[in-house]
Amino acid sequence: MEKYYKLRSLAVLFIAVLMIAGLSQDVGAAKDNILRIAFDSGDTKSMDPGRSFGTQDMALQDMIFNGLLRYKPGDISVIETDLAERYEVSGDGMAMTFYLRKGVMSHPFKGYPDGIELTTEDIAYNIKKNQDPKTSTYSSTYMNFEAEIIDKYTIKIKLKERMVQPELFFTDYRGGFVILKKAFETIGALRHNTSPVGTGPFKVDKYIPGQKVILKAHDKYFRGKPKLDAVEALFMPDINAREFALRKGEIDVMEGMREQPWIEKMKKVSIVEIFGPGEINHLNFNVSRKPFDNKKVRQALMYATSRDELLTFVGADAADPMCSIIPPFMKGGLSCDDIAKKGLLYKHDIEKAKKLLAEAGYPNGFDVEETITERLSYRRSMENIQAQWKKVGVNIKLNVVDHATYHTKIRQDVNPFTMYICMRPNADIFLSWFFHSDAIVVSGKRPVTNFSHYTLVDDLIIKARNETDSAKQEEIWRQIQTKLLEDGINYPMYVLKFVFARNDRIDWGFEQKAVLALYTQINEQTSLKK
Amino acid sequence: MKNDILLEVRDLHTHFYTDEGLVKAADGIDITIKKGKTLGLVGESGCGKSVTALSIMRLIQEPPGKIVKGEILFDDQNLLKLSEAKMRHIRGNRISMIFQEPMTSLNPLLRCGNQIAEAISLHQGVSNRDARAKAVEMLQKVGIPDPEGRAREYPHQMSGGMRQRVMIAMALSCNPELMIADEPTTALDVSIQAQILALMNQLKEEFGASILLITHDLGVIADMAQSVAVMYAGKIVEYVDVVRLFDNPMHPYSVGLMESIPKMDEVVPEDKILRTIPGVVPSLYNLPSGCYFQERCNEAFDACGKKVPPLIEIEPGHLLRCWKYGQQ
Amino acid sequence: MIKYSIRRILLTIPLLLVVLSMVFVFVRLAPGDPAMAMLGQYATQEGLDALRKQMGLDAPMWLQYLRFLGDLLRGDLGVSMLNGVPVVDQLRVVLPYTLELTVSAMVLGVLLGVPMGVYTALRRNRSADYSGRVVSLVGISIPSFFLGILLLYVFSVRMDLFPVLGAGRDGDLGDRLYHLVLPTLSLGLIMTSYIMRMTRSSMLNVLNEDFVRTAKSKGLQERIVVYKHAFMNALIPVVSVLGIYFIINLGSSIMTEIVFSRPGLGKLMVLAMKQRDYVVLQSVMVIYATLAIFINLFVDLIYGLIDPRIKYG
Amino acid sequence: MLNDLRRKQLRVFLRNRIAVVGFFLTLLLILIAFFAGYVAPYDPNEQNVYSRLTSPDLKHWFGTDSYGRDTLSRVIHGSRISLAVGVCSIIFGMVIGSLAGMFAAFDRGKIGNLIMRAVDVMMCFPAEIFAILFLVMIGQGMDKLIFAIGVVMAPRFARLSYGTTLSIREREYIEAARALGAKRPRIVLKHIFPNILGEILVMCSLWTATAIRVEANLSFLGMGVPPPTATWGNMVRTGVSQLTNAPWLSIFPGLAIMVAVLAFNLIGDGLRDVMDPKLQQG
Repeated sequence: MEKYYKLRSLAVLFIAVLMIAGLSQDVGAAKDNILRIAFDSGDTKSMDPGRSFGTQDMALQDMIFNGLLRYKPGDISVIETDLAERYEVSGDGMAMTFYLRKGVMSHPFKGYPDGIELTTEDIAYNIKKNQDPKTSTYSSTYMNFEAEIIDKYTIKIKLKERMVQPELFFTDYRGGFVILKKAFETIGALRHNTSPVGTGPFKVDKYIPGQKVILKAHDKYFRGKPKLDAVEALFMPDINAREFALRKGEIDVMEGMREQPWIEKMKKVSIVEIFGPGEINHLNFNVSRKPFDNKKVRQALMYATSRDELLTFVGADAADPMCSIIPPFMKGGLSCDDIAKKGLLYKHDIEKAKKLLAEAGYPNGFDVEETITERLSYRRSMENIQAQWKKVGVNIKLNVVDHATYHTKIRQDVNPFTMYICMRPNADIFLSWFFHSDAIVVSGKRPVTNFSHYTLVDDLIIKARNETDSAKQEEIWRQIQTKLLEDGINYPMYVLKFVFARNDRIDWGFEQKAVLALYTQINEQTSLKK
Repeated sequence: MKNDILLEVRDLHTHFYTDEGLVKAADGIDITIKKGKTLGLVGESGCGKSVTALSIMRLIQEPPGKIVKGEILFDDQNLLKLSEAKMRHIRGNRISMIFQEPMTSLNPLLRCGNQIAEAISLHQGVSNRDARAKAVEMLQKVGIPDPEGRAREYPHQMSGGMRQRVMIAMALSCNPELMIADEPTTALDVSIQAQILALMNQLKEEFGASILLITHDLGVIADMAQSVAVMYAGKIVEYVDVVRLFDNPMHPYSVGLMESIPKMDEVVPEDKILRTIPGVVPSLYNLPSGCYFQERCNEAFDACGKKVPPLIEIEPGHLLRCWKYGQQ
Repeated sequence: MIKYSIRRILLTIPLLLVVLSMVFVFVRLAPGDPAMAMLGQYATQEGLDALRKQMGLDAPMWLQYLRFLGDLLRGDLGVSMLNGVPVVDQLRVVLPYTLELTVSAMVLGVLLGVPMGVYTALRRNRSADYSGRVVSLVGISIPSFFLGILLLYVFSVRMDLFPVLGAGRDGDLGDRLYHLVLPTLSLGLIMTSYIMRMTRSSMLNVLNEDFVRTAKSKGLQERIVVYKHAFMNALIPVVSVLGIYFIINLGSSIMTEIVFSRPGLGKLMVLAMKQRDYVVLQSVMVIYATLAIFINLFVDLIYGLIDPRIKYG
Repeated sequence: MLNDLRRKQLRVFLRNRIAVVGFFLTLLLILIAFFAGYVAPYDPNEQNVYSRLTSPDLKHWFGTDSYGRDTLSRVIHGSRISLAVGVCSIIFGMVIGSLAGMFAAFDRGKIGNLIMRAVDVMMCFPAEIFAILFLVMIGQGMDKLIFAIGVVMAPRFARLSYGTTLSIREREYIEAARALGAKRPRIVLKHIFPNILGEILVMCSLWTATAIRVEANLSFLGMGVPPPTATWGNMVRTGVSQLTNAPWLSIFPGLAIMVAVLAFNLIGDGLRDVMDPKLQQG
């Protein structure tokens, strides 16, 4: 019986300890000079610029690395120099010369407590690394470059084939981020994934897998010492946890939900930042697959889709309508008004859709199986389309897979139509990756993302790429888009903007208008109010 | 005369309230146990013997059981009126009990010595060490070899006979005036049975205790008891000393019981098989009106179906519940 | 006892081996391409092939299996397919969180469940017993994530009493405990229900045992009968199922870690599952199974210690 | 005699008020699931942009989700998945598990031993982990979920039937049947199976509760039946993100899971009381 009383008192003690532990804590994080940002992701895949594609990866790289050039912080419409002091493009557009800034020091690393100076040798090494499929995800693009070191601070980069805006591949974006040869070789590729060495305003201090990366200010940053002491990047794939954490002041800024109700809710308790340019959500019909080989079926489904309804779902704040694959703010883009003038708007019209289906031999519609990712931005829209098409008798059976599997599957050509959300730097890349026959998934010469198996604009794409007169070039790009819509190949729905919520302590140091890589940038100007 | 009576049970009614209905397990029991003597309580399984024993100990589980009526006079005090604390002082101290199942009646987690010592230190107020010494002494008394070593063993390390000896040692450890033995040998091998019974007899003499011996085995009664109460369906049907019962059983049920014992000194003819009592014990949920035994009784007549016969003394010291003898 | 222990310990070895093989086979048979998961939407065919080779995915299955076992023997669980972090390092970080959560939930379950089970058994068929039975039935019926969400909603969102995020600062015990309260409650209350039910029925069984009657016939006080004789015996079956309960607890902790956004094995596993990180996935599964096996071993050894029938068997 | 026993058991069951509540609850759930199409006020997948995230009112008793779908209708249709997966996987698990267990108990040779060792191994994993292991391998979907959970539950049935069969095996009438030259399958089906059926049925209802919970857990982790099919676990999972402004999205399906699991547990408890006379006596 003694034992029993002992047990009971132990239980009471246990609860008491928990309670006291609970009450003695002050809620919320300490008000230190550390910015805490939470990403919609379970972890970073890699902080190596050659090996990344998640938003969280690029947001981290943006703090750690620099490019030769950069998009002006918070504004992609302006390209300015970064590591390069200045640069020249040759008259024929087939070579670029970069002149490096002198005295750019890297983060300290093993054996080099003061870091090392960046030279053109590093730039050349970067290009080589980016060309190797073993070390880079972007090898097919960088294959086109060849580096020639002139001196320690001057490097000439030649193109093998003509390219539209080749300098874009040397900006602070993906493969454009510069790593240091010596550091990469010293610490090894593997460790470089999680403790990379760059020249940016922040250096990786500690990486805790599945939890966070702690970045400390890089005192010798060439633009000056950052105002923040450190940045903690937390991986919190659960929107709820992020939201709670923000409300309780445990974090300062979080990746939000790209949806109107959430935005409105959060506007009441925090500052919501919505910025572009965003990603284009579009459907690509697979013309090699029955019944989508029938133009009337494709057009019918375009009529059956209400862009307005899709937009209402996402919400006015988070999305803008898109009527053509190249957005109007990009060279060669078309606005909805332009499309309307051409009469290619495919304005929602169920009767017309039914009529077209009947003409095509499907008066009662048909059933179709479709694979979709579980990622909400895709799934939400796909489920809405599922509900819309049901009204014309087209039943979509959805197989939901995780996002990585989705990318595998769509490249195996499983889908009769494919939803894709992305941004590309220019019209040439958009068009050639999605509609050039070389890029056809599985069977193409260099398979990329031509899910529609469309082959009829190859000539036009090449013609535009080789056109040196930029007005004529844009005209050809517009011509391609018109043809795509006429043939009912691609149905652009909307541009999905980026949503972050934050507290009022943050002063970014610049205005976040449009960021290409889809995250709130944090740099040396960023500070926290006390 | 009165002074030699140790325990007197008067009109004891113990009922069980079950899902199936009311069960009158003890339905007006009257028994008397004299000092230093052994009373045998016989009857088929389920006739209420154990309930009577447990009622005396006041160990009936409540609910569903309840002692609804009666008196149990032990040393001139009515046990049913005692407080629980006072009753505890009697249990294990002045009245102790030995159970049927030696395999399960000992706590498997405690050493045998401790289980005996527990009662000793409780009732005799001695130190733990003395209690343990006494326990070893008791183990020796019940004929356990190496009592020191055995005291440190756990029940599962002992045989059934050994365990029953431990139970007896436990029961006798506080010099009780009354020992209730509920089928103490049923679960044991025949050879061990005899040893245990002999032991009980010997110790009874030594300690001067009385025994209430519950059994369905008339052979055991013949060896141990001075008087016998025959029980049937919750009632005593015959109460008499052992000699008279064996020589001249009067109640048809007792007669039946007697005839079902194989007699060693008689040669059973080939064509004559052992006699049994026909029929089954009536369900206690659904007793017949009148004499409970009537359905199995080959001497039953009209009166038996009408009223339960009373227990009457048909000759000095011989009580009987049967219309055949006690007809008014 | 020693013989029993050795036998019991030796038995776990083939068990572990089979578990390991099973995990390996299952994970290898899974669809989805880790190389694709790693390279993402810009992957090229050459890139994929090169990466597969680098990760050893092009080797025949049996070779991969031998490598897997060999590495395990050397305590090398490989590196994450996604970011090259050694899995051992990742596990070292998350394992303590999962352990502190599951163990504290178990402790809470025992400390609350056992006394409540005894109490309701002693008050059989009275109102305390009935309400205890209903509450514990609800307890074993409520999914851990739902209980977690309710606790989170009430105590963190509405009442603002507890934090919502993570597991607290390293090295700050108070903070760690503070973050542990709600997750422990959401797992521990479920464990309490299980243990309480088991204790109650075990206690009821024991109270009907002959030796309890024997103890009463000795004139022992009710409390001593209940706690010294009945309770200790009733505890044995309870202890013997603690291993099974711990496995249930371990399974539920996955959801709890997700709800409370706590680092831990479960969170790591779900992430690895989504990213097709086979190395991490198989390691986490191996750890879960190993944990379960060792907890069972531990429970069995304890069981042997308290039950003399095994100790001196 | 047997009939008497059954009638007595039925009486005991009916006297157990908690169990009767469970029985009617289950019956209600099954009816709702069966007639979901008639009971549900709306089409569970019909979206309505203009009534999104409305809180519970007379039109939508359980509110609507961020697609404007009626939560009540989705909860009602979700019962189909939960019950179907729970019941089917248990039937599947019971059949393969008890057969394997009975066989192992009867065989006691190498194969039987192997089966029981395999059972030990499978019992090492938490149910969710083991199911995930399977789902990772075979992919997602309702049929696969039933298969995975069935396999997860099978070892329990195997252990149960192994134990019971072993104890029955030695009884006289089996010996007698064997002496009469009955073949093994016949013995198993004719003599052993009917004898262990009672115990198996009790555990069936308790383990259906477990299976429903496991299904909900898997759904919650995103490994269940894929959307837009409404499943309770899925609904909680997506609803959690709106916990602060639309708690009904996660609370109602969560409650539904709890009630369903509870109902089966109640029945199982009641049945166990009926089967175990020791516990119900007194």
